[in-house]
Amino acid sequence: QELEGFLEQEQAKAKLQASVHELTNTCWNKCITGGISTKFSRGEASCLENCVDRFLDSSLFIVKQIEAQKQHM
Amino acid sequence: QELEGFLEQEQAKAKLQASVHELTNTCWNKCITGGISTKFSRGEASCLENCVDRFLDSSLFIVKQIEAQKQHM
Amino acid sequence: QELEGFLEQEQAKAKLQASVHELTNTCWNKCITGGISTKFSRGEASCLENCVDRFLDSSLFIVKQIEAQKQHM
Amino acid sequence: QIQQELAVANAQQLITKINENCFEKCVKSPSASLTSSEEQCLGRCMNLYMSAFDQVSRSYVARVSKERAGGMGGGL
Amino acid sequence: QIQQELAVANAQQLITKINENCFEKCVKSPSASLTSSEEQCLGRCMNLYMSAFDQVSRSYVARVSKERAGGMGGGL
Amino acid sequence: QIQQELAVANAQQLITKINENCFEKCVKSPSASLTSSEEQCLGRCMNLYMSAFDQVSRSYVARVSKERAGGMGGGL
Repeated sequence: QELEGFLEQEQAKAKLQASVHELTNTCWNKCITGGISTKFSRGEASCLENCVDRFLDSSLFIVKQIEAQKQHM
Repeated sequence: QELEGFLEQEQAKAKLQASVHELTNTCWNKCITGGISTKFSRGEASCLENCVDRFLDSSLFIVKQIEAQKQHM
Repeated sequence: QELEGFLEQEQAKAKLQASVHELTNTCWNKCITGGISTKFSRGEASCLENCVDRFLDSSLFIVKQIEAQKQHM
Repeated sequence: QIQQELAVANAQQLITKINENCFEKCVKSPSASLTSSEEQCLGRCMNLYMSAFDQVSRSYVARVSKERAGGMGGGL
Repeated sequence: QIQQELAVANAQQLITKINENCFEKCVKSPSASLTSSEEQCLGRCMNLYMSAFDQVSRSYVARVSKERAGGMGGGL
Repeated sequence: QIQQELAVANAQQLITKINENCFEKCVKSPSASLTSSEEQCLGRCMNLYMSAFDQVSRSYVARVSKERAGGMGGGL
């Protein structure tokens, strides 16, 4: 049973890692639209800082909208 | 055996659902190229209406061309 | 055991095929940026010829950089 | 129970796709919070994506039925 | 039999990729039917995609062999 | 051992993503060999991608913890 718990934890970790890779790709494409310099421009840095939270906000907003629409049906 | 039939059917349904998600994504990217308004423009609506059928026509056309080329070899 | 070797070989073949499909897609998008003519332009043909090798060079370059950075830490 | 799981998976996949495509369209440069115009855009975009999904489902099911009925002799 | 399945899967995957990429290039705005110029474009595009596929296969196999022969000491 | 496999898979996935995105950005038109300016661009791009990856990891882990703590009542 300890093994089971361990395996579940590792699976959760693998899923989290996959999400981070995908989010990094999404946010890179959204925020780094110009050339590659030695460091991020101010706009790029701020975009990257906010990207994950706004992406998740957007997802929660959509879920809430759908739930609100369901109740009005 | 009834169970088997049921499972096969559910699997077919899952595959169909996956195709619909992928086609929606393809047709959204092909047809909705501008900003987001309250409803589709006339051009967007007509593009979406025809998109699935032309995508499948295109696939069939390619298969026929390949078969025709094989016979000429 | 012969069967095992055979299966491993087939698995390796499947993996190679998947890589070729993905690389073709990557190189098509990188090299064929204009319209579709009856044959490749000179630039497109040369881009396609070099695309796989530069993609793999790029991958090796990145791995080497990472290893170099690790040693300096 | 499998049917329910399928329906849930379908709804989750739809929400994932809506978010991917509507975040792309509506949140051009993520800032400290979602602005009200970004939220309005997300609301409209969600409705449009769902109606695109409905249109595609209808077209696809109609086409698959037609092909199965043997009207064209082609295989999808 | 596995070999045959692999070959079939490979051909299907190639057709899927051709259609994805050539539909993108040749059918700019789907209308009531494929126009003849769209079909001509699809035909040309299909041939070009196949030759790109051949080129990539050759380059990739050559490179993998070369790396295996140990010429560079790098691992792909 | 599973943990180590996960770490290796994670590193490989990161390298794959760096190469995809940085090849796209830095090697505009593949020629007979990587030019030195392409290599410089790849080096810079790799560092930037890694720092984007770190930023995203931190933001994501912080957000997931916050949501779990129940601050918002929403489910991700």
